[in-house]
Amino acid sequence: MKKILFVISKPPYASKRNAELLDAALVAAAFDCEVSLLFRNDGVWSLLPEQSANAVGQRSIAKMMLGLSDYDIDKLYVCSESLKNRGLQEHFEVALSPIGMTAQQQLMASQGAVIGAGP
Amino acid sequence: MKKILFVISKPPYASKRNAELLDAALVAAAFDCEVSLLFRNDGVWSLLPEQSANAVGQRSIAKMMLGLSDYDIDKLYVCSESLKNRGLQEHFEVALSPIGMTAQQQLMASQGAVIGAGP
Amino acid sequence: MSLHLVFTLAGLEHCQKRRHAGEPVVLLGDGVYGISEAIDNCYILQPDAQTRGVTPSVQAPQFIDYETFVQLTIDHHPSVSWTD
Amino acid sequence: MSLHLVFTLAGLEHCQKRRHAGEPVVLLGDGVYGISEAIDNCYILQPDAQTRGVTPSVQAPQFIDYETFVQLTIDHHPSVSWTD
Amino acid sequence: MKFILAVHGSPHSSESGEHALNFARAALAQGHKIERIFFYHDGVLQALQTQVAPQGEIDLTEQWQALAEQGVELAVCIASAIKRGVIDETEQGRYDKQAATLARGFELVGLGQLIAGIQQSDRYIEFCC
Amino acid sequence: MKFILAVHGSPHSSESGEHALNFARAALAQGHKIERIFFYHDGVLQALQTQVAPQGEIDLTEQWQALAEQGVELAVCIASAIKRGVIDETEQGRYDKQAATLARGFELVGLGQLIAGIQQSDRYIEFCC
Repeated sequence: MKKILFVISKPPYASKRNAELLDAALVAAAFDCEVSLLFRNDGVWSLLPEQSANAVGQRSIAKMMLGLSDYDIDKLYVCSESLKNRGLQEHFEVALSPIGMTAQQQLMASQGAVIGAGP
Repeated sequence: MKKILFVISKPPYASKRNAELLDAALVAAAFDCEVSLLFRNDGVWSLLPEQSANAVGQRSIAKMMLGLSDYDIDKLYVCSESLKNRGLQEHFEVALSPIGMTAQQQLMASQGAVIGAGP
Repeated sequence: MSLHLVFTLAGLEHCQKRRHAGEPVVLLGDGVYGISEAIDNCYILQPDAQTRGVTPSVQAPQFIDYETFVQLTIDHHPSVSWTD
Repeated sequence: MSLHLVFTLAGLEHCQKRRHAGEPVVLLGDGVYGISEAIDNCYILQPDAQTRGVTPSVQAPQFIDYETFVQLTIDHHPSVSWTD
Repeated sequence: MKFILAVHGSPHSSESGEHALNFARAALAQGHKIERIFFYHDGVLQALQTQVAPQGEIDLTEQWQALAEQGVELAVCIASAIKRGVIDETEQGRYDKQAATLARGFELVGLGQLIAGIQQSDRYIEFCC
Repeated sequence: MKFILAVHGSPHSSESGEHALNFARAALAQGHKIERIFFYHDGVLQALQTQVAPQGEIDLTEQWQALAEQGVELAVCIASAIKRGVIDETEQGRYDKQAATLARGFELVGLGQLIAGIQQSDRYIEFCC
């Protein structure tokens, strides 16, 4: 079973990138891959509560996140340092595991593919 | 006479942006505007000597710079701090004036338009 | 007096280095995440903040709509845009 | 052991924070401007360096062509890409 | 007051289109004039006719066209546009391409129109990402 | 060894096309197989037929097509593509657009082809900017 990590490291909305990456994660789960998601750097802004769809009606990333468990995507990680630097709390609407730098290295090194180039 | 400042603040080649901005600067000069150019942040990489056209044959920014004087564009500035941070020297193939932060503030504030959003 | 339009967090950092004290700043797009940095004379575009779930903090800058945004560009000149 | 592909200077900074010591790094695109930072186990894509006028420094990393680049992606796995 | 707006970002990896549209509407509502909106760099992709708005999302192309019908000039930098595949019928013929792709309401112009627009306007506002 | 390459950047504001092309050629020359090149996000703009290469520059579209003629599959994410205006004749008909814009040699595919390609390959390499 192929292990694929999706990295979300940019903020949502300005670009359609994060939403497109989440789409790919859902497809990977449907193809029986072992899917992990890592939020780091400005990608953690995707986790703010109270997001609304934007002016053009683009889907809310927060809402997309809530649907991940329907696809059995439960390996959800967030970089502790990235949260701390931005003054964000470690509790979210979905169950995410905060992890440090070493755990992130190991997570990346154990994958068959890492998708989502970014910071 | 309209004063227009063009800001080059990203590296050349990966994007066509800098070359397109220089094109606009030439046109502004041809339209009798008072044109200034400011290189700052990673835009100063445009000033490295020994650049060659890239693999797809995109024009060398350094070569375009040499043509600026033909259009009477001689208000060429470079951010001293940006050079220093990157270990670059203050001598170039074209005559550029290194200026500090306060001078850059004044330069921007005195313009009719500032073109080239960036860092 | 310049008006600074800040579209990203990296843009905010660069703007702050080169902004004359007192020149107003508008945070828009991903720039609105800079809300918690204590910046004087700072405005934040309300629709962009709302989309992102960015809510006013204690020492919040002023939330503005597009009408006020237009007025700021009239009152201050030139506009300088900052991004990554 | 991961292979890190670094496309920009900001990407290099982020990569360095999360790279396991000893994992190799390839600088390409605007990443080649990172040549002067002393990075262990670092390779630099020669055609991109040449385009930009980036020349070897004293403690230069190894310049490579695409053939070696391909071999690095075979020898190390997975490849992780870093950018702004 | 007369404005010229510049759009530098593409429609799907930037918000520069939305920002410029909303700014233009607000300025017009206040009785100001939008001398021209100039599309430059990847901003020219705003004028690509063949874009299909994702379901549930507002169609930006239609919004631009509505603005054009209010008399706002949508000027697309020809040098930026043709390399990126945004071409009108003249360019289609010149370069022997299979179709024109410039959306109705936009027109291809030279960089001179950016500079002339700045000269004729009181304010230049640039939307980039 | 089998590779799948991903191209995430647009042709004129990134080098991801050049990087992927050169990487693919080098891998093929060494006797490896390129299972697929997958165009995603703004990378789908690499497949826009109407682009006109600036004078003196190499025509990237032709380079891609030469690679396709060597048997490399150029797979364009359909969801990313249609919103950005890269459509084939089927999509042109479905959405009633004035032209198809997908260049010869490329094909529109679902995201499943990215994942299946990764499953069938030994290495996934992503080119982003």
